[in-house]
Amino acid sequence: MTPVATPFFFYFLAGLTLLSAILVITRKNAVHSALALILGLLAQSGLYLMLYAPFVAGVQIILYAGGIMVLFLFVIMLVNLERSQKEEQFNRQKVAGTLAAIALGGLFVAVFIKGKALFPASSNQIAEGSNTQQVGELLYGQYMFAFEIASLLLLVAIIGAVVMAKKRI
Amino acid sequence: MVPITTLHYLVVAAALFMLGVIGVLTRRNVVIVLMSIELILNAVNLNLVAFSRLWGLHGQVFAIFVITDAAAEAAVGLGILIAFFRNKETVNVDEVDLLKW
Amino acid sequence: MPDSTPHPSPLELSSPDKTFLDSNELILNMGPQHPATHGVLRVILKLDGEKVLGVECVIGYLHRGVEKIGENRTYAMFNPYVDRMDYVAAVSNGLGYCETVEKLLQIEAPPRANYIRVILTELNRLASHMLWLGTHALDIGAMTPLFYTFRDREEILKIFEKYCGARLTTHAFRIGGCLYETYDGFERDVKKFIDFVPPKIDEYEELLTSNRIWVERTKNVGKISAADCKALGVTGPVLRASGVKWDIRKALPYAAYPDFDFEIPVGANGDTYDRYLVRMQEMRQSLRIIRQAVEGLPEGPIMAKVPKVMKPPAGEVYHSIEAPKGELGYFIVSDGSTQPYRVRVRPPSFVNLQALDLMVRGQLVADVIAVIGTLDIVLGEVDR
Amino acid sequence: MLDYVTSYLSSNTTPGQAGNLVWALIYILIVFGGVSVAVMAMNWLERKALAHFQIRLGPMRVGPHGLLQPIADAIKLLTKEDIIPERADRLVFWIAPLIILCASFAVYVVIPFGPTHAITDLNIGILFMLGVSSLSVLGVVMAGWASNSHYPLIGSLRSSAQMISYEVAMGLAVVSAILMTSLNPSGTGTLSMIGIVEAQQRQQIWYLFKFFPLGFIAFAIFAIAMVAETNRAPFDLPEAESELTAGFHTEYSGLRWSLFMLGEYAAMIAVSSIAVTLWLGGWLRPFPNALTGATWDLAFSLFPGFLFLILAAVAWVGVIRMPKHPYFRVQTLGLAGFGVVLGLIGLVLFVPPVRDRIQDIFWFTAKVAFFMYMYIWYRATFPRYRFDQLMRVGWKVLLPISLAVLIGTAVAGVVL
Repeated sequence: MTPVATPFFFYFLAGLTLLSAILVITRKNAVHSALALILGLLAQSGLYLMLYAPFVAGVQIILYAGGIMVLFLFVIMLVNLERSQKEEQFNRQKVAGTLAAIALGGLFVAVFIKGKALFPASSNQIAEGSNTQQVGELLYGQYMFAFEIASLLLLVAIIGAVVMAKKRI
Repeated sequence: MVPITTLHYLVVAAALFMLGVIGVLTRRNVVIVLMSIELILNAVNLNLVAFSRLWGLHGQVFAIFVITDAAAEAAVGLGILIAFFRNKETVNVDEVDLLKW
Repeated sequence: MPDSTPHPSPLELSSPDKTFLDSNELILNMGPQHPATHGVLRVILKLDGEKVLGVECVIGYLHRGVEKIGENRTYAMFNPYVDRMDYVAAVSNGLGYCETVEKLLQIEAPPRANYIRVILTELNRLASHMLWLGTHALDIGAMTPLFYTFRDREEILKIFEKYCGARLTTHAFRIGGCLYETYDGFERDVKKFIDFVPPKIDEYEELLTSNRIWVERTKNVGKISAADCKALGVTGPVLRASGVKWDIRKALPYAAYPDFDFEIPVGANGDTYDRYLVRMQEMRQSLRIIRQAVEGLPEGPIMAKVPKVMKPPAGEVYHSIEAPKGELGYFIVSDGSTQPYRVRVRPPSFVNLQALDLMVRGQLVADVIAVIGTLDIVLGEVDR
Repeated sequence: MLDYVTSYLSSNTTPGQAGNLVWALIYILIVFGGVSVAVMAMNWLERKALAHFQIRLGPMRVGPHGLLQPIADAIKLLTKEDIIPERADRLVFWIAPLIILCASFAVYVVIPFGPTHAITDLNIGILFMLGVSSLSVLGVVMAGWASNSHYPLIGSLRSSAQMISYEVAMGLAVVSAILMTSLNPSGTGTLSMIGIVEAQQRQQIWYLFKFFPLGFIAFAIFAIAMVAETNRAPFDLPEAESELTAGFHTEYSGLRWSLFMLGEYAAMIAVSSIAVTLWLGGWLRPFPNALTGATWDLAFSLFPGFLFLILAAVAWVGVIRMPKHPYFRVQTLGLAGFGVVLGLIGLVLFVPPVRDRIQDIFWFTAKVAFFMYMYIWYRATFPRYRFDQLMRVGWKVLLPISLAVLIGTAVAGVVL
């Protein structure tokens, strides 16, 4: 498949991602934040598709947007947020925090510009068709151990979450 | 129009990371702080996937691991949040100033 | 009888409605406009997630002051009013009232009248149980039985209409007997009906009795023990499903019931499934009674000698019959005038509804619906 | 222009894959329109079939045999007052039905109605579809939350818990079907929807019958889970009318409510299409290897046309049986017109080029229609599960079985 209108889609999706990220950190209502985050995640999975990583894009939608965000929405529904909406939304070190983060961002960009040579501008294209297969081979071959550890991590997380969230065990 | 290179993606990821950090540092609501952490993780993922276009699929595999971790983190984080909310009736981070209650 | 009346701890419904998490309690207001409360019952549920901590029934939305009306009408004039209480079993209500007044006047309805009364009352029991089955199944989510039962109930209503001109609030009986002689072909219609219904009842049972989802939804749901039933005064199929063989038709026979041979179906566990089975059995037993009655329908007058102006001697009387929903009792105090001094109705639905709280504690929200359905309440009777 | 059209018609790939935006756009419009019409037809069929299950007639007044009832309903819903509860979160309340609708319709991007009749053929097709259909949970949660009322809240909590739990079993069942696609000499499976059907064609077996009980069990699990996933009876707890009035869309009315319904029915058709693609051979005609040869091919390719002619005949019998009364004239004429349209479609379907292009779509649609009928049948027959029972069935019955089937399929694939 030949890419269509790549720059347009890139700027569109990247813009959407960043816009939704800004919405996430500025909205008063946590549900609106979550909504914006979902939008951002979907836009980002579009970016993954443009990077010829369809499997990651699929996992992003199914796990992030369909799984984790539902969890977030659930918790937001459970905790009473009426009151916290009326409170001050930002903490005391907000100015310092913002400045520090912007400085960090500046640092990143500086590094990118300095080290431009490190990233070849033209990319070698990976065949899209067998992407899933290759990822699978890596996952169950080279990264087998890490994969098992990850599953263990999830198990621990499940138990931890249940222990903490349950009233009586 | 300039062709889209890896650098473009990196800049987007950096901006996303920055926004995430701002969220973590400035917001009081724990839920939104957790969501900002998701933003940070996503920025990392974007980096990884962008690089995987240059240096093989390892980046994508790593991105999948990051998503797994994000799921675990969200589950535990929200579990803590619920336990905390049950005891203190607040969702503000700056009121989490006790090690035990 | 055990004297330990179950006293569930009172609900503190005034507690502020917080979120799910901080108080673990949610107060849900079900009704008075709710599809599953069979009319205008309002049930306030106190929930812990999906678990029911307790319920409180708010009744009276359909209160029409039937008992008070009774004090301002003559004995004969009050008769049609009782039909409006349990409007799905109007014939039974009328029978109870007529028999009570007859007891007060010390007159006896002639045998033919008694037989007609039994036939119509049992037909009415069938109609009531069919309506119950349809709505109960609908509450639990099975849509189809409702239409089947309504189709068959229609046949009963047709017989009523042919007999007395009304379908629902029949006013079929008069004090001292029946006003109307059976119409031509009454026996044929009834016989045709009792041949027509058993396969239909099999059809309902086929849809439900061994349906796994139905069994899971009803087994061990809304359990009530025999002792609790007795303590709360619960009667009817609910009591019998708990294993108590108490049926006023057998225990304190009235009308022509001593002449007939029938059984009282009882359950063992007192859960919703048993109540379902008991009612299904009762439908078959009713058919048995109707068959015997219509085959042995005696000739003779249908009306006893009743004074034109009824002035019963001063005194009081209590008489109860087995209505489809349980013991339906009338307590009438006479001061010797043409109007009762006091009429008190003991409606089975009202008494049975008390058991709701006990039956649903610790169960899930969906079970409340099932239990309200299985209690077979009619709000017209609860509120009167 | 004509060259352009013919070149596409003879192409052997989907418009999305060919990178042909115009054709993809046309396909999207066709699919969107087709699905909307299918939803309306399904609405009519459900009411009609359910009514006949329940010894009723169903809609009879609007158009002959109520054929125009869905249109009348649509007009009614569109013109109804749109009520937003005062303390509802307007933005979320507004956006929730759209999310559900988009999620259900986006699934159709990858559904192959025929070897070339799909908008596109993503190579992560099935993953995409699982992901996108899981997004509708978000809409449910948000609808319940935004209504700011107890019944919708409980309904949406139930619904999302249900959808998430059944997704697990559903996903595992899907994986076991995907595993079967890798049973070829090169050992590479595929996630593409078209690839899955082609694998069934190559292996000359519907996956329903592959490794006999295994494929069937996986299919059964999917068939159960998809009913739960779409919140239909007997798993319709979120919308349990007798308990929660209408679940998460209690507070919705008019157009927004109809969007929920549209989304629900579209999702039903979508998951049925997935089941058909994965287990029932997608667009393949029945008995592709038992009844082979040009004669059988011809016979099966004539089937769609005959079916439409039979339907037309049914309509005409209806016309003849209509009461001859001026009052029924419009109805009679309408039914006759409908019969004529059906008959014409049937005749067009006999034309060889059309026949060849259309029969894939026909078989696919026929199989989906079978599932749709099953949905109605379930609804007429079963009572409703209780929430804990539903969860138990999902986690303690379906999940272990689907895991066992997955392992069994893997073992069978290696051994056999």
